[in-house]
Amino acid sequence: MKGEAAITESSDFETNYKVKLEKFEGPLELLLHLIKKNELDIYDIPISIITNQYLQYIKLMKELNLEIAGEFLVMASTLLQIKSQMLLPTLPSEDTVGEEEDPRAELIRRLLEYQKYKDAANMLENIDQTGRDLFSCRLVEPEFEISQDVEEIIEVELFELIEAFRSVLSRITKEKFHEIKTESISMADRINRILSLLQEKESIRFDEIFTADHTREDVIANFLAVLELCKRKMLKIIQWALFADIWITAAVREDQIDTVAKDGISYV
Amino acid sequence: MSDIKPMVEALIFVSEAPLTIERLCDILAEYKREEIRSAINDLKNDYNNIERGIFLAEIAEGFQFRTRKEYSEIVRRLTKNTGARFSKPALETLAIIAYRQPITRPEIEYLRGVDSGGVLKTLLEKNLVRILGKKNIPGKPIIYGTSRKFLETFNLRDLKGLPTLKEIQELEETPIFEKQNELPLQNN
Amino acid sequence: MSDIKPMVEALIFVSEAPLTIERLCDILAEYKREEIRSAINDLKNDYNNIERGIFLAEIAEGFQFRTRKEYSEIVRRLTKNTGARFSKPALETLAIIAYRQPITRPEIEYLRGVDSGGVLKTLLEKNLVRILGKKNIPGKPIIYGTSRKFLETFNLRDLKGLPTLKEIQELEETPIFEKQNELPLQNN
Repeated sequence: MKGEAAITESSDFETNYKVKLEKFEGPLELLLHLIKKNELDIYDIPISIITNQYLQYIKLMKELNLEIAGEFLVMASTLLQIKSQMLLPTLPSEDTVGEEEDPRAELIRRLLEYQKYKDAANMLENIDQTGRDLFSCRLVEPEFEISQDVEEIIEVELFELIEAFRSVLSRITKEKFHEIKTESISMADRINRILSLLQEKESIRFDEIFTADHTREDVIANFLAVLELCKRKMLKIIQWALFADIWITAAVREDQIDTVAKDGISYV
Repeated sequence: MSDIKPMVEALIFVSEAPLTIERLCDILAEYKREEIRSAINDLKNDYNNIERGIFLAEIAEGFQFRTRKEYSEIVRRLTKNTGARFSKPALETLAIIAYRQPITRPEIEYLRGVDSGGVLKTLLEKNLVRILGKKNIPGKPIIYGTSRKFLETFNLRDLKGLPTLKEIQELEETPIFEKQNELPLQNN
Repeated sequence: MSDIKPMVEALIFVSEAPLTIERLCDILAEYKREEIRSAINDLKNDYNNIERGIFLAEIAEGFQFRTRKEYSEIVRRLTKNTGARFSKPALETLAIIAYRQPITRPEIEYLRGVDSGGVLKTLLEKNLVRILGKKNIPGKPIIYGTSRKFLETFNLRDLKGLPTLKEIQELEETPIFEKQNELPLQNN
């Protein structure tokens, strides 16, 4: 086969790809199809027959210039691997006690499991769906304005939260904003905690920050959080005398925060 | 006879989400739980009549009115809904999440045998699937589950309302697949 | 008696806007206008009862079900403490604080490009956001972070449980197709 078989015109690609999707969702579906078509015993798959048919199908797809998803190719090599394993004589080995597992076992389990979900998907398709079979009957009373003074139940999903953040990011230019990293989120936990400690007490002894730490990583992360807070000018580190305890205080005292907080969110 | 029945009726009609007994008890604090229960039962009976276009359904552990199935074709003329709503990959992924939740994306892909990122994203956008949190294993993958909207869409009282995989297989008459235990997912 | 009454009932319930006779005649083309008219009158009479929570109202030359005035106070109790959806600005601001905390108001506004004082105030009032301290720079801006209530709302143990941008972006990425000529295609 020529290497350029994979490259088709983009419009062709679209339609061809769809043809393929309608046929087989993935390698597991293709294998189940081949097993059923040939009335094979799924618990004792004749691996060379199924491998040959599978590869023929892929070859056909290539000849038709259809894009083949990576998973189909991974499965092809899995099949070939199983096939070669079955050809090997099973030598009694010192390491493996008891029976060695049939090389096909995992594939068979996956096929059986996949069949279950295919059936379950079919069931979902057939049960009554709202908006297709049954329709909801809700009365909208526009004259009721939502009151502000009552405790509200907040209904929002995590996914909506991150999508909101993504939409903000998509609006701003790259240089305005640098990529958020996982570390900065876990750092946020530490920073959040240290600042809460400082709201409870005016100052805390340096080592008090580490009392809840169990691992080296925790200690390091907390230490980095302290440094980060210093850098951001959110706290001060004080040592009254050489070798004395180190104390940490908020860069700006809490009572000042409170007076400001009272009149909302102004800075002065 | 108290006036609780019409109150419950009005409340269920106005509520956006299926209204639970708990919620009804909160709102109608001056009534007893049993009174509210029996009002719901009365309403259910009132509507449970072929001469009615709608009925009181128990969905997502709450109550909501739905049009009767007999009139779905007529209602579709109004809503211009063509019928088919979910693609095969979407249904397959939903089924896997419904039956195996909490589940991670690699686990879904192991079961389906194909990349499922795109489908998962669509299901999240449609609110049928939700992020439950992260799994406490190396890499901390996101775990997914079905949402209340899933129950509302498939008119289910709760997840137990789904037939078991075994029951489905009996219906589908695929006896060769009968005695497989759940596939363990740790090994991928 | 024909089954036109339940059809009309279902249609009026499902319609978002008041349903006009003309529209009903279009949809139920196999029925005569008089039949539809009389079905509506029958329905009106059925619902015209104090024991019902709703009634069939004629609004804007169409028909729509409405809750009865007698129960408007009760219905208001429901709408009062219903889970109000987040407004887009509120969700956006909350997301920025969650992902970029500790953060100051000017920083939030820089990212959003609009004044965010009002939204921030609401989020503080709802206890989703809290003041973490002040920054020791000119102006001493207040720094904000998320609260315990925020974690509870999203069912998170800590902030690490937040899905990362990378994880969501990965859902959209289509897998890279392996080079096809690397496939061992010969039927060995």
